[in-house]
Order: sequence, then structure tokens, then C-alpha cells
Amino acid sequence: MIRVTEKTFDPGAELNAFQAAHTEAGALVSFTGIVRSKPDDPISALILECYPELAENELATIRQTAIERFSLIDAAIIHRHGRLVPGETIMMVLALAPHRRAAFDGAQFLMDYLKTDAPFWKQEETATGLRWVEAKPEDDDARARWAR
Amino acid sequence: MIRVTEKTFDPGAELNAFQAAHTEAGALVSFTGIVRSKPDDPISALILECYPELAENELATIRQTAIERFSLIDAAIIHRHGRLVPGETIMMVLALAPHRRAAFDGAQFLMDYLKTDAPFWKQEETATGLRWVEAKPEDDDARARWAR
Amino acid sequence: MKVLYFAWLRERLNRASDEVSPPPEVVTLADLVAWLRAQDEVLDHAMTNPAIFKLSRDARIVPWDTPIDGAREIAILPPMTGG
Amino acid sequence: MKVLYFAWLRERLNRASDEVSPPPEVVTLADLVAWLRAQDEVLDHAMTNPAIFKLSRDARIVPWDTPIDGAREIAILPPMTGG
Repeated sequence: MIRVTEKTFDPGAELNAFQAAHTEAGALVSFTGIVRSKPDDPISALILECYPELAENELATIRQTAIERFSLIDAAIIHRHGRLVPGETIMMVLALAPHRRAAFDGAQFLMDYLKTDAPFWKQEETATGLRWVEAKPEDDDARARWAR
Repeated sequence: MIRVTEKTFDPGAELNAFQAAHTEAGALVSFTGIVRSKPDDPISALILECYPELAENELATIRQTAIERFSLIDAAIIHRHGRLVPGETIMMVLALAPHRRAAFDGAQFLMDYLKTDAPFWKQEETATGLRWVEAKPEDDDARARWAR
Repeated sequence: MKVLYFAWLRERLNRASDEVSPPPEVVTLADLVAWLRAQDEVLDHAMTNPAIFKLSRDARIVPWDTPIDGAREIAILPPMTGG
Repeated sequence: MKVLYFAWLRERLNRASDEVSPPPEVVTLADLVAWLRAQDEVLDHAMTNPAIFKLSRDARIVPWDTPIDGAREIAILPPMTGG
């Protein structure tokens, strides 16, 4: 399952629905990304720009690659765009496998690829205006470790 | 939070409650272990024996060690014992951190230590009777990679 | 053919897209980017470090040497910061 | 002092615990295990490979060379299979 949406979603409900859809799994790993506001550098919102058609295509590819590579039973990616306030859930990935190692590897792979290949761009809303979040070189490094 | 219980629990509700309890986090990783029944080797139930006092102490230690080692904002472990049928949730760990790497490492550390150091023993109930689940040497290897 | 711009590139150009008709010598996406930069000083300056950008063709990320052929929609994508 | 047995060890012994009063020369948990094995053939046989067992003292896992002192409850723990 892939979902690119401007709507809020309920991470717990997604986790339960994903788990309930499969009976033969032993291990489920989820990652949830949450809007952060640091006390020493607060933000009032995070604004995510998106190229929705490309996001749908890329997330579907990333998901399929992860399923094949780690023999996952299933994987899901939910990613929001629009204006989100601190504490709101930005995105979630879910990876289901017979054993824990594949579930953890699958979820980390999904995250590492999503960080560099999913067309979302974050802008932080602060007291002094908007500022673009810079891409981190370590995100490219994290993705590169899966190269083979 | 540490919970050793014979009662069922709702993984989605636990995920949401854990997330809601903290405002400054950016990354939440959860692992859920689910009772598996393989079509070629089905089981009717998994029976978990437990030494509850020791489990409470060990899980508290593992949790505290993970929090300190990976600078987690919080961590939680829920582990059931008693008789569980396929599809039921056996246990869950949750790790909350500012960034994804620490959250993933923290959750994997919790799992690896829990597999070898938490006093639970699994028995599979099959058509031909009960059989003890054997400890896996790879669980010791997984734990050993955190040695330093 | 439509060319889309995103995030700070869109902001610097002060527009989200262009409708363009490149000449026949523009064969690949790399050619298209070079041709667009030659016509727009702001775009040229914004893409001084071209290696950081990804390109998409009809909503698929593709290598820079991909032919534009009958592409409907090309996008120039600054480094992504999702997740 | 109470000694607890778990899982297949409990099953092989056909009991979950023993109430024991070890002699003064039994100083460490390792001594206690040796003393128990000397008294019980089934336990002795079940613990042929002692390295796989962990021991706890008053509900804390401790090294085998830990003194038993005034311990209230010792447990012999086969390899764990939780998670």
C-alpha cells in the first residue's frame, strides 16, 4: 500500500490494519516521522511540497524493490504533504516479514530510499518566516550503503 | 514503560499513546512480534512461560541501557506470556529519538537483548503435542554485535 | 512540452512551470536543461551545481541522458527532503 | 533458600522448585549448581552443557561466581526464547 495525502492519518490504526491483513507474519517494524520543534529553535509548522504523480510512482517502486530484496510479506508507505504542526505525523513506513532481521532491514531500506528519492521538500515556518530544509549529505550515505 | 502481562494488548493503541506522551521527538520505531503458524508446519498455539519478577527487572535494565546508549527520548517494552493463538501479538518494543538512526538502532538493540536475556520460553502446541522452541545461535550473534 | 520546477527552484524562478518547444537539436534531458539555462539567467544561476538535481520524465525519475522524445512533462527536482 | 527451574528443565525434573539448605562450603552460585547436580541425577544429566544456562539471584541475572550469601531465591534458566 502506498498513500500520498494531504490528510492526517492515525498511525496506530494503520499499524493494526496492516497487521490484520496478514496471518503468516512474525515480525512487523514500523517507522513514524513526526514534526519536531526544538525548544532552542522552535518552528510553528512544517510545510511539505510534493510532486504527487512522481511521488506515487517512486514510492511504488521503492516499496516493490524492498519487498523483493528482503522477501517481505508486505510493505506500506504513507506520506503527507501540506502544512503540518509540531507533533503531527509526517509519514510512516511498515515492513512485515517472517523474521525480525528482514523486517528491520526492509523498514530502514524504505526510509533511506524515501529520504533521497521521494519528491517531497520541507519548509520550516518560524517566527521570522519560511526556510527550506537542506538535504543532508548523510542521507545520500545512508542510501549508498544498500548499493550492490 | 515496561509491561509483562498475560493480557492481550492493542499494538496500535500502544503506538499512539507512546507517541502522544512526547512532543520533541522526530522518529519512532516499533517492532511487533506476532504468533506465526506456517502452512507446512502449523501450530494451534504458542505457550510462553515466564519468570515474571526477573522479566520485570531484566526488561527495565535493557530499556535503561538502550535509552542511555542511543540517547533515546523514551523506550517501551510490552511482553505477554501464557497461551497465544496464531495472529496474536506476543510483544512490542518502541523506541523514540530525535532522528531515525538512533530510533532504529535502539529498537534493534532492545530486540537483540530481549531475545537472549529476557526470561521467556516458548512452547509450540501442535497436533502431535507440545514442543519447546529452541534458542537460535544467531540470536547470540545478534546480541554480540552490540558488544564494545 | 511542460517543464515543472519545485521547492526553492520554483521560488527563485517565481513560477512553477514553463510551456516550451525545444528545437530538434535538443535530444536528451541534459540537452533540454542546457537549452533552458541558456535562455534564463535565473535558472542558469540556480543550477550552477547541476549534479544535485534529479530529472523526471512523465513522472518517472530518469537519467540525464534519457531522450526527451515525445515527453509530455519534464521536472527539474532539487535535492529531496521528505521522510 | 528456594531454587527455581524453568521451561524444559522444570519439565525434565518434574517440579518447578526445590527448597534447599546448602552446607557452608557452598559459597558461589556455581558451587550451588555443582552441589545440586551431585544430589540429583536428572538435574546432573540435564545440565551436561552448563554453559548454556544463566543463573539469577533474587530475580537478577548474575555471573556464576556470584556468592549466594543470604540469597532468598536462585533460578536456573535454560536458553531464553522470548521476543
